Amino acid sequence: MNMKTDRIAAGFEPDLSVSLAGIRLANPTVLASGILGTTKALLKRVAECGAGAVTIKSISLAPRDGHANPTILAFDAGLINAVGYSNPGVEEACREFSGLSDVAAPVFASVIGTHAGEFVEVIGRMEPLGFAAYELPLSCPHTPGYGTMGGQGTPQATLEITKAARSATKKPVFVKISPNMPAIGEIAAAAREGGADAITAVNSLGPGMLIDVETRTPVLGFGMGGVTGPALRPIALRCVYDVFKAVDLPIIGVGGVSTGRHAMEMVMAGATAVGVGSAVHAFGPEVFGRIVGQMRALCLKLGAERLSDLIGAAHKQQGLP
Amino acid sequence: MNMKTDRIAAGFEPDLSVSLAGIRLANPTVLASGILGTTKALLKRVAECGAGAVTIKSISLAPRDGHANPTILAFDAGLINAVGYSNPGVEEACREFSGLSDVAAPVFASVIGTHAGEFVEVIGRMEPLGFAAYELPLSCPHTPGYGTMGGQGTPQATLEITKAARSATKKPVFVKISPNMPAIGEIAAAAREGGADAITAVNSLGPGMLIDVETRTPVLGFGMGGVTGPALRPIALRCVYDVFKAVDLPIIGVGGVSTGRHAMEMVMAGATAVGVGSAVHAFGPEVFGRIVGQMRALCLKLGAERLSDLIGAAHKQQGLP
Amino acid sequence: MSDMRQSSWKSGLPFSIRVIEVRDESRSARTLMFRRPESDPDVAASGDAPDFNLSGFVPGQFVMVWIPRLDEKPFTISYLDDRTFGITVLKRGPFTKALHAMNPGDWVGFRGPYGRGFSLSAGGVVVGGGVGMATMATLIDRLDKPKILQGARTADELLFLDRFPGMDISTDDGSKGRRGFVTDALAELISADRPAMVYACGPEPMMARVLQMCRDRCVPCQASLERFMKCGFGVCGQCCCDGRRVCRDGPVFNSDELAGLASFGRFARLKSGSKVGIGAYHGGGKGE
Amino acid sequence: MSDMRQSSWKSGLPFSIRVIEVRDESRSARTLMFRRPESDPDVAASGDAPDFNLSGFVPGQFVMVWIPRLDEKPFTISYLDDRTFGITVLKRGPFTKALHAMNPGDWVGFRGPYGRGFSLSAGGVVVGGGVGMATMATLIDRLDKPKILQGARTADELLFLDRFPGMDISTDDGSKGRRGFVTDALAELISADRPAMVYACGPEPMMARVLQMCRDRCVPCQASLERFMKCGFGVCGQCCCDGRRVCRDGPVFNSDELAGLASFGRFARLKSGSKVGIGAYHGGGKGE
Ligand SMILES: Cc1cc2nc3c(=O)[nH]c(=O)nc-3n(C[C@H](O)[C@H](O)[C@H](O)COP(=O)(O)OP(=O)(O)OC[C@H]3O[C@@H](n4cnc5c(N)ncnc54)[C@H](O)[C@@H]3O)c2cc1C
Ligand SMILES: Cc1cc2nc3c(=O)[nH]c(=O)nc-3n(C[C@H](O)[C@H](O)[C@H](O)COP(=O)(O)OP(=O)(O)OC[C@H]3O[C@@H](n4cnc5c(N)ncnc54)[C@H](O)[C@@H]3O)c2cc1C
Ligand SMILES: Cc1cc2nc3c(=O)[nH]c(=O)nc-3n(C[C@H](O)[C@H](O)[C@H](O)COP(=O)(O)O)c2cc1C
Ligand SMILES: Cc1cc2nc3c(=O)[nH]c(=O)nc-3n(C[C@H](O)[C@H](O)[C@H](O)COP(=O)(O)O)c2cc1C
Ligand code: FES
Ligand code: FES
Repeated sequence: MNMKTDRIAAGFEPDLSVSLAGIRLANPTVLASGILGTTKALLKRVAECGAGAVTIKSISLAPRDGHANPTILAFDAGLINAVGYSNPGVEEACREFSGLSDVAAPVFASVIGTHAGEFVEVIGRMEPLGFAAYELPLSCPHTPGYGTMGGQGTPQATLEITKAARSATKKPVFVKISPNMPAIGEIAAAAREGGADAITAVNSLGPGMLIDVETRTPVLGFGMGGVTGPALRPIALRCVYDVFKAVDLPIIGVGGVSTGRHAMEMVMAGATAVGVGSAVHAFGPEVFGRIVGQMRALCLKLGAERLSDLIGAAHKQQGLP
Repeated sequence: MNMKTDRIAAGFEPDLSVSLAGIRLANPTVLASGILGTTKALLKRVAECGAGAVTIKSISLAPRDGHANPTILAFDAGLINAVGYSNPGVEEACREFSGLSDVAAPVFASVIGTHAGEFVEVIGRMEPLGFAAYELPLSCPHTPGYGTMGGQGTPQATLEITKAARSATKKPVFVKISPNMPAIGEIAAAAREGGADAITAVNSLGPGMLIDVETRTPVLGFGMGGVTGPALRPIALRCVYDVFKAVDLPIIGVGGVSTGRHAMEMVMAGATAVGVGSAVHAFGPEVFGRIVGQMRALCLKLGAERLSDLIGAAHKQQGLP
Repeated sequence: MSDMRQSSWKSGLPFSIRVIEVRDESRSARTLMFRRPESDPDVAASGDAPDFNLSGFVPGQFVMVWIPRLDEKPFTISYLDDRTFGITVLKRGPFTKALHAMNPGDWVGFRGPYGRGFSLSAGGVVVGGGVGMATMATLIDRLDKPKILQGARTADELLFLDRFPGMDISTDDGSKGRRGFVTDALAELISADRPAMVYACGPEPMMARVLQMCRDRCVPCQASLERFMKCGFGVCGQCCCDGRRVCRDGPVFNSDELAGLASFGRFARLKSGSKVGIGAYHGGGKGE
Repeated sequence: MSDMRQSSWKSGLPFSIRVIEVRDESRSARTLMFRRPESDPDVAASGDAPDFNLSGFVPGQFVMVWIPRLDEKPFTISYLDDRTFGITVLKRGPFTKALHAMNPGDWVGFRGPYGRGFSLSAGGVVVGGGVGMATMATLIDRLDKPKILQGARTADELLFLDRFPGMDISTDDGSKGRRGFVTDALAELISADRPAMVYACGPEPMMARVLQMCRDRCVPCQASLERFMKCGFGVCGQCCCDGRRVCRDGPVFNSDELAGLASFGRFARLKSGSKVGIGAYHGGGKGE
């Protein structure tokens, strides 16, 4: 080992860019769906803060009010949310997200539906817009009719919905999976078989619950909700590690990332890109630039000229499961 | 609502005792298995610190070295461990845990095996000792041959092992289940069918993983391990809530409890007793007395003369799942 | 290794507190008073250290108010002393009706405070319209005898007449004070004597006029916006006014910031996120 | 509401640091030197704030030393200045062999420091046996010219002869200093002049004799114990000596505490938790 790599003042500028299913990202950070992704103005701001790509909040065919408040709460180890997919529906979304070239990074559309046909219809309506890819979250743990509460987290449903979405567009399709399914590799394999171009791992954990003791009442309006942020991080890393072993698709690793070191762990577990959501609570939209700066410093420390050389690096160790 | 209950200086001493499958606990706190439960001297100390009951570290037929270090690490939202069930085996355990009447609280034995016959044999060897009950953790997520890695977390295996253990003793049998199975109610029902007297919910979450970036290596010796502590708390609460709905057995709620308020949430979700493990990291063995004192104060605040009246209180709200 | 600075992660769960007093403030507004948990000996005795803590409260910040099994909405702290605090609620829809129905002993949940409040400077003028006066109350408490202009539709909707004697009052119908809009009173004041700062809270069309007026005459101004909120701490994007999160970047914005917001005074978002005209959003509401 | 005081939860993940220097200390002991992350500009530049931080280190505390893909074991900090620290390792089994094979540039992971160290008082005597001297080194650095007794089997196993000149040396074979056990030297010293405190670290049978001697003559004493460790922070129960957790309640215990430990000097636990005689545990090891 060379002592020179110990010094950050090394003589190279690490290349943080990655190619995700054919889409070039200047750096691997991606704004996760459901965080700040309600308007084009917010996407622009997040891109200007340094995100490599941004994802809109999930859009359904018809407008949805979502669950009653409280919908999102911070507890000591993360966030817990049951937003219930509130969104203005695809028609208004098409107005809101027109002219996406204003946004300084690729924009991913997140599309939801209660059955395959709805996914197809929403994607069809969005096709004229400038989205770089479609993400299908088949894994929300707290919205009846959708995700795991809609039976979409099984290998069969994943295959069927992915196939349908695949047939509706030539753009890349990402399938977002749940950390709650023990056989996560099977679900990733089903998505691959259905024609997915990448796996987004993972959606929120649980559901979980917190109770107000004085009123004996669960604190979320819906009673329970998905857990994200620091609490999710080790689980998400293991999921990314498992998916990397199970399928040869690029992975967007999401869950608890709030520093460059966390993002680097994701990359070494197998992620090509790294989603960031709850960390906006602790660090604001500026978290993206902060993470990117820290990843650059870590590349220098490790003597890595291209971040992409580190994807899956943790798998190159012997004797581990 | 009566303003008088607003004052803690109320004129009664709340009764914190509970009856768990016929065993009287002076208060609902229980030392969780795998924490400080290696020697009788430690059990004594924890009981003197105020625990209502204590559980020994899980014992197998033959001695086990467990996984290589690091086996237990603290991260920012909890602990992650892959101890791998190191234990001196049942023969030495019978020496260590003789004369249990020295311990000022009921002692639960935690018993593991790779198949039903092993559980029966270990229980058989332990029968002459003074254990108040047997706990079967069919849910460890990081030890090949055991728990979920040994296929013990399915309804069928749970039924089979519980039945076998049931036939080996007249003492109460607790079945400890995993937070990682979506259909947790089915597993609790299988345990009930097999003759379990209580459900311990839950064991550790995941497995999860953390990676050392400099050496590109997972930090645990085993590569991955179960997540406990604050990160687990909302998931554990929801599991207890679900099990309370699914079966009419008493529940030992375990996961992330470190204060009286957390313990009270568990009780309101449906727990009769409340396990405490990782909180020993933050607060030492003294955490038991601290939790009990805070529960007493909360009972006064809520005007509850008997803690047991609050078991499952959060289920009495309309319109929640 | 975790290089996340733990101090950056803030737990913010609701803490339930009993109503200790109910006060009628006007025909349609009522104040609910509570004991501050930081100074409540019962809270300390139970070993609790609630996330809800008003010790760093800055006027203009808000709290999320939770009625279990109903809903949770943002409100201003309108009363604050060492031992107690209060919120002043205008009866508008189902949630505020439920708050008006509360009695001493009932539980209400609180989290926060959230957002960026007013930045205080000497010699300002305070302009409150309708229940917007609730937001101005703790600000007035901290300013050194500011000039106060209050506007309302009629006399019996005016707030804090006894609490802040000597306010300059305008009513639409002239039932008390001058007849007309509070903005007319402000126009007069500004042309007579350029104030160092104008602080405003009220219906958004009113605040839009205040902003216009202040910018025309180069008077600095700060105004507190109202948008539908979910998280309250800047992650969900529900409350945004263009690229600004009202809950975290605001709710108080200064003249320059407001001038850059195309939606200010024009559009807001409903619960689903649908963008509607500001009039449709308020349903004629907010104290008008 | 979360009333868990977040400050009580401490993250403690290993942080990997490169070896910067290797020093032979004796025939069988070698020191590895590292840069302290708190004062490493490269660590600061990458925005890291490692959990591993020696700024509050107290002599007697230990760190967990990790060799990726091999194992992790407890070691004392034997060198500490503003920029660097070191561990001094006696070659015993596979893990210490691997540490001896390290070269500058190799990575070693650290977490900690853990445990309760020595409580310092004036006018003490330091007694080190074998690699137990490594534990005493930072203590000696902080005490004001303490009397130091070092014992070893032979001359070429003695540590820090240049670093701490004027030590009172004993060797079993008389190859340097007095011939005999370091406990003989202590016995002599205690009967001549009762010391205010005796600090000891070495093979447990030696420490048991030190304790006996000190108690007989009413001299207060503190000794640092060694047990097999897993968590290092007091949850797993692996390291316990009766009801005490060596990793958290110790590793340093005072006379009264030691006298209450029936297992002290007699029993320890292997990796599985099996209880064995202290001789079998050390396999004749620990610098004897
Ligand atoms: C920062 C901030 C501070 C506030 N402070 C106060 C205060 O001190 N006193 C007070 O009475 N009100 C205050 N409000 C408004 C309050 O949050 C409620 O929105 C309002 O009282 C609606 O009452 P309702 O739900 O009973 O009526 P609804 O029938 O639900 O609504 C009445 C009207 O208010 C609008 N509205 C509904 N929900 C919200 C919401 N969450 N945020 C904004 N507008 C909404 C609707 O579009 C509707 O037109 C504040 C709002 C914000 C954003
Ligand atoms: C608080 C503390 C501080 C220590 N400081 C130092 C130090 O500064 N320098 C140093 O050389 N050693 C120190 N040790 C001992 C060190 O942790 C290793 O145990 C020892 O070096 C064993 O080396 P090995 O694994 O190569 O040999 P092994 O072949 O594994 O073991 C050799 C002998 O050591 C015993 N042993 C093995 N593992 C441990 C363990 N984790 N803890 C205790 N004993 C064990 C075995 O029973 C065996 O008899 C310390 C131990 C403790 C508890
Ligand atoms: C408030 C909130 C809303 C979310 N909404 C969505 C959503 O609409 N669609 C979706 O696919 N994921 C949604 N998620 C999940 C996130 O995209 C992400 O997978 C998860 O939060 C884990 O990442 P994090 O730990 O960085 O937050 C939401 C998460 C949060 C916290
Ligand atoms: C270090 C450690 C070791 C554990 N060992 C066992 C064990 O041997 N048997 C078992 O049933 N559970 C074991 N557990 C799980 C705990 O009993 C408990 O279910 C879990 O930690 C959740 O509770 P907590 O969040 O309070 O720690 C272990 C947990 C930890 C942290
Ligand atoms: S209410 Fe969520 S971002 Fe403002
Ligand atoms: S090593 Fe785990 S308790 Fe001491």
